[in-house]
Amino acid sequence: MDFSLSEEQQMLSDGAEKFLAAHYSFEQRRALLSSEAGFSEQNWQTFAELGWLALAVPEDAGGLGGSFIDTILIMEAMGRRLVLEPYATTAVLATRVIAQSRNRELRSSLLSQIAQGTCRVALAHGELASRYDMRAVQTCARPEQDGYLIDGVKVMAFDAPSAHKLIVSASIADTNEIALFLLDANTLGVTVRSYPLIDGTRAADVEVAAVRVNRSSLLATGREALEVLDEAIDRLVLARVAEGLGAMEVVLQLATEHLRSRQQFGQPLIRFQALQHRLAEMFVEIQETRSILYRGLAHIEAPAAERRAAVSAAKVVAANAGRIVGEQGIQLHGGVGMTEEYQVGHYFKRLIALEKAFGDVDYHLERLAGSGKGV
Amino acid sequence: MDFSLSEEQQMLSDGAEKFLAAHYSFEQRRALLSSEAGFSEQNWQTFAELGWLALAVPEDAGGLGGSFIDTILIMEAMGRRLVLEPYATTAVLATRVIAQSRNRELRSSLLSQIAQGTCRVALAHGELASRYDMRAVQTCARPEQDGYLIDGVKVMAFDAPSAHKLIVSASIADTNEIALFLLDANTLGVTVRSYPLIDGTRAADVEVAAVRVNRSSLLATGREALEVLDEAIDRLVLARVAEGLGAMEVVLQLATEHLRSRQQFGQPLIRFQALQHRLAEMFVEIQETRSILYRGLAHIEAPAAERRAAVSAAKVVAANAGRIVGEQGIQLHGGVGMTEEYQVGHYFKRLIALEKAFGDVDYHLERLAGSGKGV
Amino acid sequence: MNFEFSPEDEAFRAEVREFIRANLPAEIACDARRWFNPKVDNYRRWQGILAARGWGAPHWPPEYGGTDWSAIRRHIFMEEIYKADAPDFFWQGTHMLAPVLIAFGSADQKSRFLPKILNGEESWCQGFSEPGAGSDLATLRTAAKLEGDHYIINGQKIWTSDARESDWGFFLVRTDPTVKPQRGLSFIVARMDTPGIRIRPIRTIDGREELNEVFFDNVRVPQAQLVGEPGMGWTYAKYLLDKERTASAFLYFNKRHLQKAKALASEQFAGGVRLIDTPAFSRKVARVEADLLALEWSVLRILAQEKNKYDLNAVVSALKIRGSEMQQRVTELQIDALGPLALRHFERRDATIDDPTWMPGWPELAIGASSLFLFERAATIYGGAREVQKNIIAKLAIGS
Amino acid sequence: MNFEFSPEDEAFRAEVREFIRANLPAEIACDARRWFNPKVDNYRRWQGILAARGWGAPHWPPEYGGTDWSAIRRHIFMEEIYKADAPDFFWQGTHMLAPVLIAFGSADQKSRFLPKILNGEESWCQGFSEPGAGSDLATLRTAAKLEGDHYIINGQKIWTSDARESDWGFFLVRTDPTVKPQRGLSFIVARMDTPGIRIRPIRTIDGREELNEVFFDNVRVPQAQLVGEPGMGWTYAKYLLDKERTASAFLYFNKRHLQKAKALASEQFAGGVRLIDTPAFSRKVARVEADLLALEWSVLRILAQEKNKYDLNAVVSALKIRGSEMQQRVTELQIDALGPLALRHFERRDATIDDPTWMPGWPELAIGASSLFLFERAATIYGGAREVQKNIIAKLAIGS
Repeated sequence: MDFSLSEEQQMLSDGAEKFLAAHYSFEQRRALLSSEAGFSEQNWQTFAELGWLALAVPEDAGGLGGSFIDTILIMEAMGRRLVLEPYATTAVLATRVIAQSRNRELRSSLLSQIAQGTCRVALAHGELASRYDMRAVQTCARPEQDGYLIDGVKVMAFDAPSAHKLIVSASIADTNEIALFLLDANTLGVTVRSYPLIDGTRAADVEVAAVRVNRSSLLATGREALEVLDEAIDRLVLARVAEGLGAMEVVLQLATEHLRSRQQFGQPLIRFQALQHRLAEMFVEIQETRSILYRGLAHIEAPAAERRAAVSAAKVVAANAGRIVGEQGIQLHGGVGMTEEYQVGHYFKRLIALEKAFGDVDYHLERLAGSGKGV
Repeated sequence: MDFSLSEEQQMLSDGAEKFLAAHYSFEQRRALLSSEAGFSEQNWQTFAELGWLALAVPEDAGGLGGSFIDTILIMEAMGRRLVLEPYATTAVLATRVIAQSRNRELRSSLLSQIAQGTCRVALAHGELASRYDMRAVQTCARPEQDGYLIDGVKVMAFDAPSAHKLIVSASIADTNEIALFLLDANTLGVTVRSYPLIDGTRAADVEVAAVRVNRSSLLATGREALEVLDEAIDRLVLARVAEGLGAMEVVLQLATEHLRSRQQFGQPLIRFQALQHRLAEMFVEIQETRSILYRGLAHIEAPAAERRAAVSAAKVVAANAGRIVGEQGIQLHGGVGMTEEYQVGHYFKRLIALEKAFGDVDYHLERLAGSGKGV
Repeated sequence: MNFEFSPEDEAFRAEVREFIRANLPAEIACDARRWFNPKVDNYRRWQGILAARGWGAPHWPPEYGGTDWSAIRRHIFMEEIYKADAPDFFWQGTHMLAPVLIAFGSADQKSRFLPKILNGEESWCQGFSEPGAGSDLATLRTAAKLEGDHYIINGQKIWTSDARESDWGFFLVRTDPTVKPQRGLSFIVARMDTPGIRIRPIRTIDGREELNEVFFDNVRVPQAQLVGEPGMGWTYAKYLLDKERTASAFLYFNKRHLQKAKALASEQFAGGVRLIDTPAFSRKVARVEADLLALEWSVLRILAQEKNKYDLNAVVSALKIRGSEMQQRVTELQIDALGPLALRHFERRDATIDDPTWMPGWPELAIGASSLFLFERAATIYGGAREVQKNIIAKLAIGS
Repeated sequence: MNFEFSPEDEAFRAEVREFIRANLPAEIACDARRWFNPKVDNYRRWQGILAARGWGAPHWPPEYGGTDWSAIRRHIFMEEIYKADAPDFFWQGTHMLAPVLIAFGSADQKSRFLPKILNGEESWCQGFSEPGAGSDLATLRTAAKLEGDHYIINGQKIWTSDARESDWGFFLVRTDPTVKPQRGLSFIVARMDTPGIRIRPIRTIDGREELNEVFFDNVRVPQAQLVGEPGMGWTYAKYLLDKERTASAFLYFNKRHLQKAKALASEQFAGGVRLIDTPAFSRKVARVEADLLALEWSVLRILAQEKNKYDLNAVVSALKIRGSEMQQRVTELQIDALGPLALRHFERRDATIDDPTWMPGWPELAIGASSLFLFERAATIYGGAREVQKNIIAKLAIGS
């Protein structure tokens, strides 16, 4: 057992910190927030040049085939700066779904485009009545000669507004099996209704109205589709635990600095024991989150039941820690912590977004409690 | 709406405080704890003389037919002193079951004996697999000519070791209806296996082996039996919320006194803000417990669904408060709080006993959530 | 002890309910249902409707247009207001300024201001806090210097709600820097369009801009607009804050929003079951509900003037602590009910369900839920932080 | 990064497991399963069995009978010990006194004491705390005055575990009252049957009498029983407390007792369903389990000597805080699983399930569960209160 980074990993992590420190100041980020796209295409290209978009792409598809730890390091660095680019959606989630697909043609063409930064892919699997259950799919795919006719409405497709392609889940008529299709975002009949999320990223409801697709756009189907999706989402969840960890560490720094800089009764607030103890409690939560993240990493290649339990445990611990650290961060700042002009509120909102996406605490507690049961 | 005590209520409450102050010092109580019976027969007789055992006995059965508030006042005073006599079991729970029985003969003879202090009655309704569900009864009553043949094992019958009579629930063979029987504790075939509980009171497992009873010992049956039992237990639960409230108030006093008397870094512990705040948190819990107790009282005569919801809400709030107040009480005392020589630990144990008897928090949360559903 | 509302009170409740049913415009109810605070214009309008019925400020003395309702009736009234998704009173005028004017204002001030507060014609904002002052009013620095018959005000206020939508504001200003800090403050009112007053909105993390900074740059305010005696500002402010003791429980807010959380959980599904029927969520609701019922009865005990063995200020601080926690818990329950849908951010100008671009199926109550959740993170900060309340309890109830 | 145990480590685990299976007497396992602490005699016997295998004190240097296992292997060993319901080491001797003797003791002391600690022949107790001293060792007052070649000890210790069952004790005593408080303490060992030593058991709220007060009334102890240098007692005590950093997580204890809670919940029924299968209880277990898994990996990170950007002492304090909370939560889960049955109090002398008076059907694991729950309320008090740990974190990790 060895918890230290290899030399390459340390370089990757330092490089990410350095790049983001230069390109993600609070002011730079605010400018992106209010821009049309909500992030920077230029940054995206740099991500491609730095190889970050190829980290999870297998070598046989022209990627770096890096260890999942590499991805985690990038995500933690991004969490520290509240990065707005849809990195996790494309480079972790979609990349993994596509890499696991047996559709060789789509796989090789898409993955190389992703790695080069020319294609962003979002997952549109949620529906109004599905909550977090990926099996609850009303969207219907009716088999036709050579293909399918798809109808349905997807909601809360994260980062879909800026995606070139969408992975859409649908239930095959007659068999009721779930299938994953790849759709161009600008296909006729596909309507992407965008909206902002509380953390400044974007999502969309996606209406698919009588859209005809070729059999060749099928990524996976049946039990395999569910397993591929489940495993890819587990990777995403763990990656976003790392993102939350990065964010929490900054919240602790911000709160500490704030308490150092403010005076009351003639001494800095940080001299008050009750406030020190709250910082200490935040520290404990952050330590425990890092530990459960590492445990998740250790089980990410394990058989599904173990992997699911490990990822859900990580999410539960991280979400709980995120709530405590985020709320304390605001409380310790007092009123100014509630304003958009101060950083801490933005961190809190990202932590809430992480908590509620891809399974909240209740969902993951249930999954952990019943983890022997499989997909 | 009026939350103040009437003159008579104030006298009753003051009288109880005064009597118990004289007869329930910590030392007197410790002597009772280690005595054979675990309480004082003499106190019991005094309870009868003071009329406390007749408070809940209807006037038509020779009692005082007092308001339920009177009982609550006595219970709160008893909670302050951690009284060991089985008052609640006999004078609240059993008295109510019997008072609601349509068996006029049993009713009038038993209630007058209870009021006079010559008969203690315990309820033996729990079984190993029943947890808190009064409908889960394996004990079987087989109808025979003129009566029933009863077989079964009851567990955790509170105060049964000192009871003269037992109210035993059984399932009637064939119909599977629940019935409540009154048994003499020394009936041949009835074995009472006593044990102490963590708060110093006593309970027993009761084995009923092929015991023949007359039809005249039937208190209630079927839907009526369940309703009578449910309502009587609700009264008991609320009475014990009052008991817990009394106990919590003393814990706050004890903790305050302790912090006043101990020094650290040259000043009394109570000067430390962090410790003051913990006392303040205990205060809030106690305030809220009194409020929800009053709300429970306001609904104790309401239709069953409302009554059930109100009692369960009271139990949930009180149990949660009891845990917080009790644990903080010990924490604030430090190591000495863990010893039998200090009072606070005894209060904590009583609070835990109250929490786990007649429905824990989970049970009452479920009951509150589904309170429209009836028994 | 008697825990019942009298038949007369119940009849009163029916009367209030019927009045609201007949007079609350649907669009105002809709606005209040979706958002933490209805639009200022809706407040104004609703205040006028209440005033026309004689109910514009029930807590005022009858001679100024108040009613002689008991505390319990005022409670019943508020319950019905919130149950119907009606807006609250135009609070800053009716509940914050007016009691001070009534007690300490001049006859001119009363006749000039009270009627227009009552009927909603003039809107008010409050300016006590200043940057860096926290909950401690003694450190306020905004200065008012008497020159002739005008005060010249210089300084800055912060966290002023609805400053831009208000006609008038009331402020604590330092008129005497030479005496003990609490003695040098005075209570003054000013039109918000007085030259030299500049307002800067503060965008809060919920995405709204209801709070403001108010800057004073040589603002000339007639001496006659000083309320009561100079140097008594601190006393008046304390009087005002003590006036509505039970308001700090936010009881009606909490009840309304618990209902919304339940409504949301009845529309959302998990594993094919209504969320409200799942064991996990229904228990979560029950847990919050039990605490809220306790809080409600804590309020009733104060309203019914229970003889409590503890100091009333300590009891009120306990209300404030639990009330602010409940604000956080009920709004948390709402976003928990919404799950992933809670992440959507809505602006006030956003599409509504009547709008053709609105996506069918989204729950109407989702609008603004996350904003409210975010805003309520401040509930334990504003109006006297939780720590201050604990200090009060420790001192007054426990005698530490 | 590499998160796997090596194949060699896994083989080691198998070896340990097999040894325990073959050598742990059933009655000792049964004792450990039911009770927080097995009987002292069972500790003694098991320590001898481990020592015979060469595993009596893995953390000692090999020349004294230790092994050269890595920290990870010592962890694996402990996991297997607890999984099998074996007793822990005879801890006060092997883990508290011995490291001090090895580092600072004389050659005579080492040869006299270490072998009998290793094989369990002599039992030890610890006496640091004194009434009123809290967690602050600097205020200790028990005095040892040198007269000729003996120290004369007067004073009192408190919270000494198993004092009556111990052959020897080690104590912090004040040998020099004239210097700075930390400098005047010395570390001394004494036979517990030395004239003048009087032991008074303390009955704790769990009903047991394992803790004691130890009184010293002119107790004569040979000068040769002073360990190391006079005046260095505080340093040695700190050395001792720092030695087993990860022990403060109580990881193995917590894992064992979470398993017991689950076992209990599998035997208990609610509404005809196994409690462990009910949504409410299974989530409660999952919540505790997630936190315990995190704690386990926090321990592993320290054992594997992760390069952590934070001060190691702060990281250890975090372990201590969470570890003590977990002790309370896992034991709470046990009584929650038992429901009403948890209220029964058991004495050690009580009937067991093999006893004819035992009621059939009662779960064996109910024995002692409530006592353990009650005892663990002290987990956040003893060994450095939670507040002290937070101070350490604030100072070393946050730099406040």
